[in-house]
Amino acid sequence: MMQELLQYLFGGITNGAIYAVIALGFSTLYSATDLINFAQGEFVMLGALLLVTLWLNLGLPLPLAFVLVVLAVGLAGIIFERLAIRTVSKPDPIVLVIITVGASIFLRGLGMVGWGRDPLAIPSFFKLDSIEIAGAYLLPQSLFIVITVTILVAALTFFYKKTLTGKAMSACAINKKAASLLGIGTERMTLMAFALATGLGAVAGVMIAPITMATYDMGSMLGLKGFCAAMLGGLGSLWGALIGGLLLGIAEALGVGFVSSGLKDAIAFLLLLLILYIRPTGILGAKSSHRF
Amino acid sequence: MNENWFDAMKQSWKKGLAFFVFAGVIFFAGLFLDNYFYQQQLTFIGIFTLLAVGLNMLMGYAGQISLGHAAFYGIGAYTTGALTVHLGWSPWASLPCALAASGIIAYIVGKPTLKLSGYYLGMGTLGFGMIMHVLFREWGSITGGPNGLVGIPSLSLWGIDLSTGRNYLWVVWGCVLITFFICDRLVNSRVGRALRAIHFSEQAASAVGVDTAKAKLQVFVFSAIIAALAGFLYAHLVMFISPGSFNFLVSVKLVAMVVIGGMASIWGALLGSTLLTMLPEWLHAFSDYEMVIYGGILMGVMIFLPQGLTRGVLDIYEKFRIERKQPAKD
Amino acid sequence: MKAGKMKTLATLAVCIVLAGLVFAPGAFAKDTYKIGGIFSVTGGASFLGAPEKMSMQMVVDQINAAGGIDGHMLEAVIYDTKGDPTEAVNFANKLINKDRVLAIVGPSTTPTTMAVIPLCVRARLPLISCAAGNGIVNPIQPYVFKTAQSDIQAVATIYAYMKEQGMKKIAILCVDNGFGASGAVQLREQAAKFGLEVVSDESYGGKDTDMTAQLTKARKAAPDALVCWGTNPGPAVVAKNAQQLKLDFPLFMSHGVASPKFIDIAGDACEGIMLPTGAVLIADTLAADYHQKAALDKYISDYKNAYNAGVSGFGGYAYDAMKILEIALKGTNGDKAKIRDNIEAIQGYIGVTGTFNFSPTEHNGLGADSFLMVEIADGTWKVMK
Amino acid sequence: MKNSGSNENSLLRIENASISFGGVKAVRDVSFEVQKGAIQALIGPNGAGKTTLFNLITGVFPLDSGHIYFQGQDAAKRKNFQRVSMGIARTFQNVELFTGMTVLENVMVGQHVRTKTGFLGAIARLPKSRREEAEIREKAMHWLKFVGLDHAADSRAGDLAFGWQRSVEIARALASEPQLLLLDEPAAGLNANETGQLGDLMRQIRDLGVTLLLVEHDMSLTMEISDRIVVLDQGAKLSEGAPREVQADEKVIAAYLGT
Repeated sequence: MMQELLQYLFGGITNGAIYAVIALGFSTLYSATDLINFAQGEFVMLGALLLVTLWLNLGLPLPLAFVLVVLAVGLAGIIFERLAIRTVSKPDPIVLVIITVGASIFLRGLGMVGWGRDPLAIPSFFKLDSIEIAGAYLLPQSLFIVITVTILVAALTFFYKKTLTGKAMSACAINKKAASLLGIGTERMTLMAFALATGLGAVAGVMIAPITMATYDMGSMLGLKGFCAAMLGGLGSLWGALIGGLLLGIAEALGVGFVSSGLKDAIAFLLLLLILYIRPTGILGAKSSHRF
Repeated sequence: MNENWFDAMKQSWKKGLAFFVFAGVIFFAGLFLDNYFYQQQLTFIGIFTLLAVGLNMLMGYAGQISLGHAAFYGIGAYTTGALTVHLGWSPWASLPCALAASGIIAYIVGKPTLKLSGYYLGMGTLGFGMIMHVLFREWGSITGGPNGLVGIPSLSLWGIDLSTGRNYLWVVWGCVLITFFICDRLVNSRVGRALRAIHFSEQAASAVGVDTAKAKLQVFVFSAIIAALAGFLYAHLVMFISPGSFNFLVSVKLVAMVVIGGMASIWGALLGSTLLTMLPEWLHAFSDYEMVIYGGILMGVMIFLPQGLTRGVLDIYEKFRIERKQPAKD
Repeated sequence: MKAGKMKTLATLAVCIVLAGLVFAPGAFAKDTYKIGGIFSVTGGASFLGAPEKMSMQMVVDQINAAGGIDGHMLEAVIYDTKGDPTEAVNFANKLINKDRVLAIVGPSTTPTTMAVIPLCVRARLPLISCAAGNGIVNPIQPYVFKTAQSDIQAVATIYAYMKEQGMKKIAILCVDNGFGASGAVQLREQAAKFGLEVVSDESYGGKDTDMTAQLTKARKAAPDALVCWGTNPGPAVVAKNAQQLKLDFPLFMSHGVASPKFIDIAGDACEGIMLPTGAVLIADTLAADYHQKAALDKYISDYKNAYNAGVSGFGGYAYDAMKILEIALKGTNGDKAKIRDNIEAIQGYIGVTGTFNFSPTEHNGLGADSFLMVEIADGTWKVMK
Repeated sequence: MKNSGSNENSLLRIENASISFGGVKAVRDVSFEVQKGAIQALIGPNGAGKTTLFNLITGVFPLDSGHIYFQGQDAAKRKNFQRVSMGIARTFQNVELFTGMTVLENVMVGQHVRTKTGFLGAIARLPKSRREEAEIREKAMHWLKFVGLDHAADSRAGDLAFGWQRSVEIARALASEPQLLLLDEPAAGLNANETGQLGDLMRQIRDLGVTLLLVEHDMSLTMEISDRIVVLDQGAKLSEGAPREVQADEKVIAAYLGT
């Protein structure tokens, strides 16, 4: 029994870490711009597919490929913001939702044209066997993801709290008008937030690719689950993204283990609805009134 | 005051004429279209128009987004499917059940969900749609599971077989016409004005005494019932249903129909559903680039014509007219 | 008043545009046999639809190059359903009533096939589906055929092997789409016949990234073997997870992963996995006197010449369907009822998927030779026993 | 519970109203009365809690503690839209019109609580609802005429000049046939000429028997038009009385100069 429970937990952590790293992208963008990008999952997909090209097809060393992928996807995010978000003449939530949904279809199409329809395998970064703890097994790659996400969260927290640019970005989120009066270029900040969020998406894509494999349509479900995780932890909260992701992953694994595997996908969305109804600010989110 | 009354009369007369012409076009289209393909194509457009008009009441008029509307479409289809296949009911007996099931579920779900706004409402409705989709797939004993439900009977009434291309076209478009008529009356009434008021400022609407929660819930239930009607018509047309017809992508397609055609415009919903139902056929030539183009169109319309095609084109026309008039005035 | 005028104008404009859209002209040529194809070329089942489309096109080109059938050139009209039943219905309808095809090959998946069956039955138009679901030809519909092996045979092949090995308890893990669902039904129904007991019955989502929870649950039931029923990439994840968990019972998969792609993405995790497959996968290892050898070699080399790509069993479904149509079209002069009768009369046709013997009571026509058990060893397929 | 009023003439009575947001007390123990038929003003420096008090009276926020009585009834128990039917109407500091609807439609929505046609009634459009619809239109035109905007009835509300938008908002509020009209900085953004017209309009409204409570920064207008003034500072009541008394109150002067 213990062994099973532990194995469910480990499975949950693997998925949860994936959700967490995607949730991080959502939260970063939201905390700076109050915007939700429904195409976030597709940037994850771009990251994974670009890694295939750079690392496996062109044979670049992994760290270099990693950096190039993140830069390239960040650039794609900047282009996306410039062409599709800033040009919007009527920035209603409805309009922005549809634009980002449109972008997700667009990017999925590009992914299919560019990389084909078949899933592409990516070898694990570590040639290590799975780690055994009390009869349960954990993949080194999952551990790697959890650690990386934690470091990312810490680094981003530092960035927002301690650096001038970071502070300016969070100021923008709180009050655009006031920020621009203080001489903070809100447009530049939005652009940066997009680059950061999509770059984080790419990081997610690169790290999870060995576990999930890379396909053009991998992003949509991952994006939605990542969003559920972000909501669960508190949209806009960085540590919340981590906790929400792990929680969601573990809840799904336990659901499969003890209830029914067929209802697994419903778990994430049931949790999403519950959190929206009961505590829309999430577990770690600040109690704020203006957003509702 | 008198003049106003006169204007109102004139306008309603014009509207009546528009409906009349529209009904005539459909009648003759059914009469002269001999090819079953065109008939069924038109029928599909009609079904999607129903869905778009219903969703438009919610999105275009009341300003509440729903990214899970395919769920209600599915509830309508699966209710009538299950009742006719498993229990052997007549479709006409299952129709009220399908509409009621969708309305009741919309009421239960809408009550907490419609308290949300903006992205959160979008996500809440999306979550609901996902959960329903899982249910359609997993509740195999009722829904037939992932492989779908076979053996749904076709429609007939008083011995007339309604399943011929022409008859079904008339049935579906008759429903569309009635729905148009109802929606038009709603929009131009005390209730409709309150809904539009919520769209522009929920705060001000409640400050003039509109029970915004109730109004939103009412229109949500209303659009869910129309979606269920569309689902009913779909199920008895295709005589087979499976979860794939009611998933997230379909919800997105419905939203796209509303916004591309034009929000807050009944005729816009017609245009949007026609365009998007025909789109796969035109994009067929682009094969692999279809998705890219589809996504691009969605983004482009929203960026440049956030009011949709009908409104957007009208606005441009109006601007052009005003600009032309301006110098003459000076 | 102004608003009213605008509205009338808008209405008029909308009507004109709509009329234009609906009545867009369609061209048709005389004296060619048009054959329709409906495949899931994009979307979740594109691994089926894409090779099917290419295989069908290839056969049509070959027939035309050889002068057509009875002097009639063939024309393939192929549409992409994206796996959506509504679009499948739309396109089937278009093929029947606008393109006026003589027969339809496809669709690729069971739900899309089920959706178009009523249309073809009504139009009395032969449909040769490439989907696996047994419900397509059971009950028999006069105009509906299929070339893909059915789950019944696939499951029976696996179970026969298991019985031979003396296995008693099995765990099943199926993907939650049409393919998995009909597989699951067969796995449950046939178990008793082979003296097997299903001790764990789980499912997974097509895009799931970690199946350790399901596998852990299965392990708890201590089965003699696990059968996973799905199509890429899910089974590859299952294989990887099984390796990670160091499961001590053998893994069986369905013919849904019978393509080199599976070995490609599952890597060394797929060593030792056993599955039923059509002979196409192991054509190069077959003896020269194997009855399918010639047909297989021709398909593989033709495909390589045409597309410079390897074949999968899935493309073979459309290849066989087209070849069967080629036989059935002869001497019919485009009479659909005759085509249908001709298909029912086909006996002993050796195709890529297996040997087809059609009859009025058998519309799949495949015999036991359509499946062989193979094991993956050293990154390639090995025929068992 | 206290009796409905020490004074027969009291329309609105606020007792010890308090609310805080995130630990900050925005309104502290404020009590005052508004007499029927009066024009009363609520003044105070920025952040004094005037708009918050408006939001409490109209039910945008629930009270943390205290009571609000309107015509002797406990208003605090009602939801915001229900208070409109009790007879409380308001305008907003930043003008909240239904921008995409016509001016006439805006005012028509104003009559929401005084009309009945429901969902089914609107669809059936029986003679009763037809009659009601005609009445709504007629009354809306009447109120537009009252504020002098009948000529703009068919324009889109969002296209109007700011001063006119304010008038539309007042007409919309009047259309709900209120006993008490709350005006939140009605003169903000208006020029001297328009401010003068606004003063006249307010007197006309009072003459219709509608009681007015306004928040206003334009002191000359406030002093000229108000019968009584309540001064708030940092969420608490500082002073209350006739304009002259308030002007002479040293606490008030200190509060204004101090900030």
